[in-house]
Amino acid sequence: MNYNIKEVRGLQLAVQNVEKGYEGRRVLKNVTFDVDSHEFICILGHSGCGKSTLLNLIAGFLQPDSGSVTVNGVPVKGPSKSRGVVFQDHALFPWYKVIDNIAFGPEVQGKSKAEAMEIAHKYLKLVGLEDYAEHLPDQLSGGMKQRVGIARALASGPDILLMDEPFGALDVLTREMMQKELLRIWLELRPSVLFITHSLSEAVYLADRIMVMKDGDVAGEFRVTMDRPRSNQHPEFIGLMREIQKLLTDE
Amino acid sequence: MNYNIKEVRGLQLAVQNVEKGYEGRRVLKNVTFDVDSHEFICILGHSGCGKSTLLNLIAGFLQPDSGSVTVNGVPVKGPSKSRGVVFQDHALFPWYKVIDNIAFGPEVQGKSKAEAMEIAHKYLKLVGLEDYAEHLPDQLSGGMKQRVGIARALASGPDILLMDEPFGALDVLTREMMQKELLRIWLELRPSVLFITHSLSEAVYLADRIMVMKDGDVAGEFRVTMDRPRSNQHPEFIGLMREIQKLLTDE
Amino acid sequence: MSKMPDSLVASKALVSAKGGRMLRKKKTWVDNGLLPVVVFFLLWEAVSTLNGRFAFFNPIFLPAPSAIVREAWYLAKTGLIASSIAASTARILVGFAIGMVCAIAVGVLMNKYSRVDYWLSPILNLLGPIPALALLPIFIIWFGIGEFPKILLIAWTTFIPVLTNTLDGLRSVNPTLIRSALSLGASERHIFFKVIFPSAVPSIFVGAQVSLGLGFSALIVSEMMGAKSGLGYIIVDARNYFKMSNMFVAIVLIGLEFSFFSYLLKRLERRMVTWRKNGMRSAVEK
Amino acid sequence: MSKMPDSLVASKALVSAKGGRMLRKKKTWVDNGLLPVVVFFLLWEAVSTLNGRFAFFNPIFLPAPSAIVREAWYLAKTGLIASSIAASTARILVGFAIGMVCAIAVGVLMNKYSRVDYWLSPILNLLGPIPALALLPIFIIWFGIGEFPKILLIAWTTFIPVLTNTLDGLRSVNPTLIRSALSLGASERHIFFKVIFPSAVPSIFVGAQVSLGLGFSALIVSEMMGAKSGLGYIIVDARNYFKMSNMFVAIVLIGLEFSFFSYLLKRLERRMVTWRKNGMRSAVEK
Amino acid sequence: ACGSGGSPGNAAEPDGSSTPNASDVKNDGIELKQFTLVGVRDAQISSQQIIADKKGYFKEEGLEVTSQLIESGPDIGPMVAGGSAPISIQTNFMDIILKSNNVGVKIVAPLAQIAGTQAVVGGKHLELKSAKDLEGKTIGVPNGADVVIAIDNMAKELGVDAKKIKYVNLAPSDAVTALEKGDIDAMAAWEPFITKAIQGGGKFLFSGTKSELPDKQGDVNWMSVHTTIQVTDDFLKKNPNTIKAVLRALNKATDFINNNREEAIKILSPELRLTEAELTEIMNRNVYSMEVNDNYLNDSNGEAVGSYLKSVGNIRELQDPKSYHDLSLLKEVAPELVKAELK
Ligand SMILES: Nc1ncnc2c1ncn2[C@@H]1O[C@H](COP(=O)(O)OP(=O)(O)OP(=O)(O)O)[C@@H](O)[C@H]1O
Ligand SMILES: Nc1ncnc2c1ncn2[C@@H]1O[C@H](COP(=O)(O)OP(=O)(O)OP(=O)(O)O)[C@@H](O)[C@H]1O
Ligand SMILES: O=[N+]([O-])[O-]
Ligand SMILES: [Mg+2]
Ligand SMILES: [Mg+2]
Repeated sequence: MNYNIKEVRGLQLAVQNVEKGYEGRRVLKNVTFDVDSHEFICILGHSGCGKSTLLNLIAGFLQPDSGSVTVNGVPVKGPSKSRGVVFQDHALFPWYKVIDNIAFGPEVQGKSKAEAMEIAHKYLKLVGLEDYAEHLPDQLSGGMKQRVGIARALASGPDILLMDEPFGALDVLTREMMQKELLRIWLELRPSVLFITHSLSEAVYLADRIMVMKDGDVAGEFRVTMDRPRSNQHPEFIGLMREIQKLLTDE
Repeated sequence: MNYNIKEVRGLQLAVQNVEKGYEGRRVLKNVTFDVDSHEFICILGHSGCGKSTLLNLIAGFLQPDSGSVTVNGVPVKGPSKSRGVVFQDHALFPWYKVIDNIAFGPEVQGKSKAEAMEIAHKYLKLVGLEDYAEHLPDQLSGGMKQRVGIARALASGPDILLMDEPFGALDVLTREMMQKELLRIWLELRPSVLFITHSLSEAVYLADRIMVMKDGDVAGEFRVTMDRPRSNQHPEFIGLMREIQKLLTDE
Repeated sequence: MSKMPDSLVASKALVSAKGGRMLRKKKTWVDNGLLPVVVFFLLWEAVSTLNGRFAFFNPIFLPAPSAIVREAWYLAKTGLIASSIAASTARILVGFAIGMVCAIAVGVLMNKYSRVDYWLSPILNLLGPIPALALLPIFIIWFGIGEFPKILLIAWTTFIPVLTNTLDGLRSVNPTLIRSALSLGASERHIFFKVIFPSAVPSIFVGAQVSLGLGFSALIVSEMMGAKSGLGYIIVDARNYFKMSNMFVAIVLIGLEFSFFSYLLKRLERRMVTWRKNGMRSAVEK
Repeated sequence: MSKMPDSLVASKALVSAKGGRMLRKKKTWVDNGLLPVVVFFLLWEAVSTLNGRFAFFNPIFLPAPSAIVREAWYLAKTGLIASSIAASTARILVGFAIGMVCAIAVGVLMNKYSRVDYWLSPILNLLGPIPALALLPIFIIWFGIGEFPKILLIAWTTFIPVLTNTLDGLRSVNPTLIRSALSLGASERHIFFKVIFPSAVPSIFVGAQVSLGLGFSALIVSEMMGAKSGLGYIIVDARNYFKMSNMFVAIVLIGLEFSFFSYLLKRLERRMVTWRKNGMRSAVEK
Repeated sequence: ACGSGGSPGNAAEPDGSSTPNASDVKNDGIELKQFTLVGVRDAQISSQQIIADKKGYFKEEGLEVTSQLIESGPDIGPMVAGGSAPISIQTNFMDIILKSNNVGVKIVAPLAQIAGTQAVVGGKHLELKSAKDLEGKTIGVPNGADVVIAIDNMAKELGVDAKKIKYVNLAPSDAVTALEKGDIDAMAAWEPFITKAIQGGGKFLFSGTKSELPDKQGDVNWMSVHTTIQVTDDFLKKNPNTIKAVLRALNKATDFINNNREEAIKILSPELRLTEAELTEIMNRNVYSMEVNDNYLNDSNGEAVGSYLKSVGNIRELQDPKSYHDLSLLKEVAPELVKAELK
């Protein structure tokens, strides 16, 4: 839809020397990296190493203690619809039905009610929950909530998609379906994606580049050059898996 | 500790012809299965197929619309400390520090404050969060919360452990560590375990028996006979993976 | 995982026996809330009748409901009751509405701008507890004895509890939901109407419930100034001339009127807040 | 993920500049809440002084703060202020405490047993809105004019808002937490003290805040009956004898006393509810 | 304070009566030495009570009276009814109302004719060429107040159509404010509000006993109401000698007020929270006397009063003065004061 516009502007995200701590305990220590427009980046790292914190900084929810987060050179001062977020704990609006949760973005961005509903239905179908449009979030299973969260973020058409373990609560099948859909959407709309996951193979399957975090630092970056769709039998796939596994396991 | 006592009583959980629905939509359709004492059962199934609902019935939070859930022949009428639960959404007490969350069980079960604290510290260490004893749940990362939830359930020494995707938010490394710890505890204390997971390999790695659910029904059961610790190179492992994968993928 | 909003209880009930039970409970509470009231009045009547026989105390201490009804009938014939209910209801409703709107508006401003909070909070702490009776002469001085000061007094009394509860409601919004909305492109207005407000609504209703009751207190004081009818007027008159049975008539009318409005508020709340789980009772199915 | 309880703001502040900013804000609000009050009184003084010069209205209608202080000093010399504050404070505190305890107890019972709720709710709806002024003569008949009816009146006034808020707090406990506690072997007592109560505490504090303000209204009415001192007594006396400046003295004293107690309540709340996030303001760091 | 707290004065059978200190001072077997006498902080109601207290007249009679002054007169009714004011001072109208509620209470003596303090005050801008100009004007008055009798009688005598006067229900203190602000044309009330209203720029128009209206100047008899001391039936039965002692003390106080007015005012002024000047004026409008005379029996307790009280709904039925009087004790104490008999 707004493919062209995005193609033109191209989004350049830069995280430079960012430090961030809570109550004096430093969580992020001098993190630096760039995200090119249309790039798909996966972030791997141990529980508690600061992945969500980093995402929150990029989303504009937190401000770095030092260093900077910029988009096209402009410091991120707060959240914006150009940076869509899928939250680790879903963060669905409990008072809205599933369909209204998804229509929220289009609606507040000025689309007409009908248009917003149409978009919402499209993405609801995409995540396989057509039958649950009229349910309240509280009436959904864990995996369903997660999918609604993804549909909601997608429906508002962000330039950067920040996803915090979006497929964590999904079974293998649903997960594969969602991975494929995400890639399809990414290829169609070409947002930049920052994707936190604990699944190594998922990272290799999806990413242009994989960032491994350790203890608040970027411990390594891996570029994935295979064509998509990728097979886990591909030598690069296997090689990357091994390499990254080693980095993660190393003490 | 109370190993002997449990050995003697042995817990027999029976789910018989259970139906359960919300607002007329049937979610569980005639589910029947047994859990032997000390048995480790993993449940696999697509998002929304009714796994959590089943767990809630066994925990005593819900009552079946028809059929019965019995423990040693006695119908389950409500929750009990003999059935410990790890919740999909953690359900930590936000007003208690991590250590007090874990000490909750021992404390309400009549242990002295000091004893309860000792137990809590033991399990906190087990999940690798010694440094976070004084944090509030809200100050933890997603994976950390999940581990506290596990520690809390373990600390109250249940006879049956009901775990709803307990390792979903953990990175590979932490996950492996937790799997090993869980097995160790299970071998030491011998509770029955009902473990919901989306990871096929995790199920095969852990379970005595794997139950695959589909659309509110038990679609298949698989007994795992390999000795522990198991290797994913073991032919039975590979065979089971393939078989279950097929069952799950079949339409 | 298994809690369901009230609004769904009804449909659920059509299906399972369990649901049926829950529906009955709900219905009883709402519809048959009359039974306890009836029993209450019957007991009271019985006590009064016994007293009439054994003369434990002078019946003016606690007139029987039947005596109150007789008294009410007597007053009704003079037209006083009808006009009083009309006048008081109008005053309460207008004052209550103004107080609510102002409280919510001020609450939102205080929540949003910490400057406003900083300046207003201590002043409201000073002015908030000024009792209506102390305001009365000041209001008469400033605003005369017409309808305006009466309504203002009720609005003022309504204002504080609603404000306090509104502020609490606003404070307890889940911040992740606000983050979520902001990233979806919500403007401040959207954040307010689609996130903060829905989330604060339950608290606001609690404030409204409290304020509604207080409104009747303020009514009495306000009807001290120049009213010719009104439930407050009946009470003041009864107090001045020891008409205890009139006093009880007015009290019972206030109780009934409040119950009615309170019921409407609860209906409205149930309609607006379909999504909220009811803690304890929905934790475990029995 | 990044919100932190108030209690931690202080320690955080020791570290980062940002934290420092937040700390200052907090401190300002609490400690320098005095500035707005001072400005308020200065403005008032200015208006009164201007009025003194241009005589817009009769100054007894709005005495200047300096005049009020003078009046207060005059009253203080007679010992009336000291004894009034002492007497009123005692009455408020005792009545407030009784009302709170009863409201919480009744709230818990109503939440727990739907029977109790069923029977009590409609009755409380009938009795709840009875204004203190209407209860006054009835209380005098039943209980005389000693301390008992005074305290009872304050307790009654305190009761309803705290009950309403308590019920709401209890209703909004997250049911999963109750499930969680039950599976850990918690008894009903534990559930109440370790889950329901902590979760309802914020709501109870809101009720307490509202009730505290109402307590002063009830105080006035209660001190109409045969009190020899008390802030309410001063107001009633001032009203009867048209001593507007005494009225303002009492009003200001009530405002200050309420502010003080309200501050204590907030301190206590902040101490008891360290875990609660403050919605809007903690959503996004600026 | 006292009240339900078990202070002896409030209970019907306090310990004082069980151990009468017969050896004390002079007494005719006083049954109850310690008790509370409840009055109103108001010059017409409680002047004698305060003087008797301050001058030690109660003590001289062997009594230890706690003199309690209530801020709001209407509360005495419930107190009498509830038993917390077995002996009290208020107007005889209250007794009529109590009697109609079947509260067993008896007036044992009148204390003062206070119709002079029940008055109407005009606002700053009220111009009256004749009383008839009051038609169409707004008067602030508590609904059903006694002082309306005076207005009705004035209207009758001066040919004013009382129906054309507009009334606004206002408590006296509020009426003072409203009058000064010009929200009402006149107010009808009692002291000290009359004096306060005049200080605020109001003009005295007329009272129950005196008129300054253009068409009628001087003494009038438009109203009659008395302050009285009353006791509950129970108290009367158990403590006749105590009551007699109280009457003696109040009689002394009455004499003192009438003979040493200036000194009385000095004593009363701080108690009543009024300046001496205000109090002088107020007290001049009252006639302090415990005399039971024609005026008391036929005017203050006459049929006209009953009819008025009934017409405004303050009582249901007319009450026979006999049913709420027991003047026998007064007759024993000071027979010269009882100049007329109840018929
Ligand atoms: N609000 C907070 N207050 C204090 N500490 C916090 C807060 N939020 C996060 N932390 C701490 O910051 C660290 C990193 O947390 P973060 O949520 O970024 O981890 P994560 O990499 O997302 O982990 P996970 O994979 O488990 O979600 C943790 O040690 C956590 O305890
Ligand atoms: N409170 C509820 N009200 C209505 N429907 C519900 C409720 N809770 C669950 N459901 C429905 O029941 C079905 C099964 O839910 P359940 O939570 O048991 O799934 P699950 O197998 O645990 O899925 P997941 O792996 O995604 O957690 C879903 O379709 C869900 O929408
Ligand atoms: O109190 N008076 O009726 O004068
Ligand atoms: Mg995280
Ligand atoms: Mg689930």
